[in-house]
Amino acid sequence: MKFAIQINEGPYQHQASDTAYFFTKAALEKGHEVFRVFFYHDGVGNSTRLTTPPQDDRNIVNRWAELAEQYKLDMVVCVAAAQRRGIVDNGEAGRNGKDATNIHPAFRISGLGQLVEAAIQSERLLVFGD
Amino acid sequence: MKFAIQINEGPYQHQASDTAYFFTKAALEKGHEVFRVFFYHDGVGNSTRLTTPPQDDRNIVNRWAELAEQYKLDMVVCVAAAQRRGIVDNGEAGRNGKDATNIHPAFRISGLGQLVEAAIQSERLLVFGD
Amino acid sequence: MSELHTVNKSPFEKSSLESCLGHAQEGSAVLLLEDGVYGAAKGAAAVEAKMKAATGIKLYVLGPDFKARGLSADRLIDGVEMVDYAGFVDLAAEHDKVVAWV
Amino acid sequence: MSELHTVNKSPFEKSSLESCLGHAQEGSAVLLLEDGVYGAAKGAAAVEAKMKAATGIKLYVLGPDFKARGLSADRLIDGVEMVDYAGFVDLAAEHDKVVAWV
Amino acid sequence: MSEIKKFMYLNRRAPYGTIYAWESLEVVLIGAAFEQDVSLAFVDDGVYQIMKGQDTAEVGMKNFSPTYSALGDYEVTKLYVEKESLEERGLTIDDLMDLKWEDEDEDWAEKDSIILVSREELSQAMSEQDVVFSF
Amino acid sequence: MSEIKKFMYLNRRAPYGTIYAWESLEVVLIGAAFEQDVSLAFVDDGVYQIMKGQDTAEVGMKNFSPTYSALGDYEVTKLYVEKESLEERGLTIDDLMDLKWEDEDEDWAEKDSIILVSREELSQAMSEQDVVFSF
Repeated sequence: MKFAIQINEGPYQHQASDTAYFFTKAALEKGHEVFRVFFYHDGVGNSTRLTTPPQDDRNIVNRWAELAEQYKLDMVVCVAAAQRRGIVDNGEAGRNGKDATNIHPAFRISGLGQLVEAAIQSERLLVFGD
Repeated sequence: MKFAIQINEGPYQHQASDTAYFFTKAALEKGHEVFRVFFYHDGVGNSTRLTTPPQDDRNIVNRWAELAEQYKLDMVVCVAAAQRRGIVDNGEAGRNGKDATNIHPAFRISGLGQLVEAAIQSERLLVFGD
Repeated sequence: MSELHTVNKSPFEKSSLESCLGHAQEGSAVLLLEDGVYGAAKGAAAVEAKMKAATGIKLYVLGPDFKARGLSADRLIDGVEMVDYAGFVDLAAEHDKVVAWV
Repeated sequence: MSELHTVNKSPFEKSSLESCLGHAQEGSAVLLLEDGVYGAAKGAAAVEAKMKAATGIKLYVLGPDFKARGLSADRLIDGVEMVDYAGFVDLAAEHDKVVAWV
Repeated sequence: MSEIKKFMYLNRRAPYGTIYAWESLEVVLIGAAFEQDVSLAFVDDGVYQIMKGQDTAEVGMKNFSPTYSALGDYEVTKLYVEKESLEERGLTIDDLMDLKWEDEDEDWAEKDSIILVSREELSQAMSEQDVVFSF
Repeated sequence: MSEIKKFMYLNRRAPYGTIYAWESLEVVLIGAAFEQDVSLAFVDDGVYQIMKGQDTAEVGMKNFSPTYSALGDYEVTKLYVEKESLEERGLTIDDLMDLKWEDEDEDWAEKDSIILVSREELSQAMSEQDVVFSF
């Protein structure tokens, strides 16, 4: 079965991203397909490579990146939500005159259409939020 | 009178930072002192210079920066909360091996002791959160 | 000592207002702000009853938030006073401390 | 069609569980997770009554979240079934869609 | 997949206190281009999103409520409002914006976008969807 | 200012679903060095923070509940727990961790850190504070 995952909250503050991660991992391990993981609202905060969580805690960003590498996951960060919250890739930095980027290479920034398309192409949409 | 302000949520997702801003501005305009504005939890997200909100919306980060400049406000971002959420200055980038920074120069990263000290030194602590 | 309590959540969504009113001592004040302002609007029987039962507590609502949400002054529950941000600052200064029911 | 509803908020803090149960159709399922798992614990009369009134609806709780919060299986309200993340995936696949009461 | 799916946007939060209402509307506007069978549901505090007379001047935020009036132009014409949610909040339909759309098939006749439904009807409509978006 | 202030940390949220409980505890630990008169209040879902038997292995999060047992070493010895909040949740004090501190003035006698109070007593204690931290 084909799943789409939407994540509405950033890492650590809410458990949403944790739950989404374990759901996604379990789905992939069962042989299901995950068409796309879409990060929306504060969920865009899951995609920054600048986090340094305490050593005795999980690294939420890296955990997603590793899962994505293993299963060739498409992890998309909403551009409008990212602009409001300061998540930037090279293209965004150029367009908006920013002197740095912070996105982790496992993620890509794109439009909200990617969420709608994921909902159309997948058999189930799961939303993880506050 | 001397106020301390604590902000627990990031920009845009919750109104907390907006309300704190208008409270702080009104207090300063009335001639009160604001000893410190302390950004905690997701509140650290208010300090990134990488945001680009839509043109017809307020710029929450710049608004804080301008208020700070006008009134010489001390705006402190909690280091532990910042590390979890990817807010980085030069010192943090060096210590944690990060290749970029994203903090706006109007803010400084420091420890939680700065919040406790603010509560001791001020006559009122106001908390703005979710 | 006297407190200013603040509530910023809708009483229909979260239990913050109820908890705040359950802990506010006589002589203290409660300011509703952000989504908390819905608690100051007339017409919702259950919430209105709770607000009216808060005897000995002075009730305020943050006007900018009330208006933002399409609520006009004539919708205010009797006895609730409207303040702006400057008024919020005054309330914080007049009371001995501020307790946020976030 | 049959739905899997998910509730991730404490019934003591937010109205999500009540709203979810008020909208869940017969034949659908409700999965409590994250802070929502408190709704599946015995002993809180008001919440337990709401859960028991949900006739024709299958109730589940996410075990990892239940245990994280110090709740052991013997505290489960009768009729609530515990699942792990793999079981959550199965539930999502078995029902025609998933509705999140965030 | 070329079939048309039934999409419902479930709105359960008040505006301004959080961004969910506004960022939900942004999905609706973008999603309209995909020509699915779209409806919006206003339930619980979500009914506050379409209150008349919103005035955000003093909170310094963008008043996005006029955008709901534009939904008809995007062929988003089904806005379910739950009666029980209104009543619990002491509201009536007169407290809501007068949202309309123009029916191309009937010589652009103006029609109401708001469909007042009971909780039971709303639940039924929800159960008929292929996808429910929550924010 | 050299006077000692009365600080209360007001904990009203469950652990793990959000980080507030844990990041609140981080302030308490840091704040202990400032030698103020500190108390913690566990009210509403905050009482869940000090439940016995927390086991976070399957959610992949750090189980921070043992840290509450260490508070005594930081001279944080007043943990008010609201009786009504426990009762509403079907809990008793036996569901909570057995938190102790050692009283230096009484030859390190072990004493209970948890002080079970009524809502009225908690409200009274709160009103006597100089500062209340909320998270």
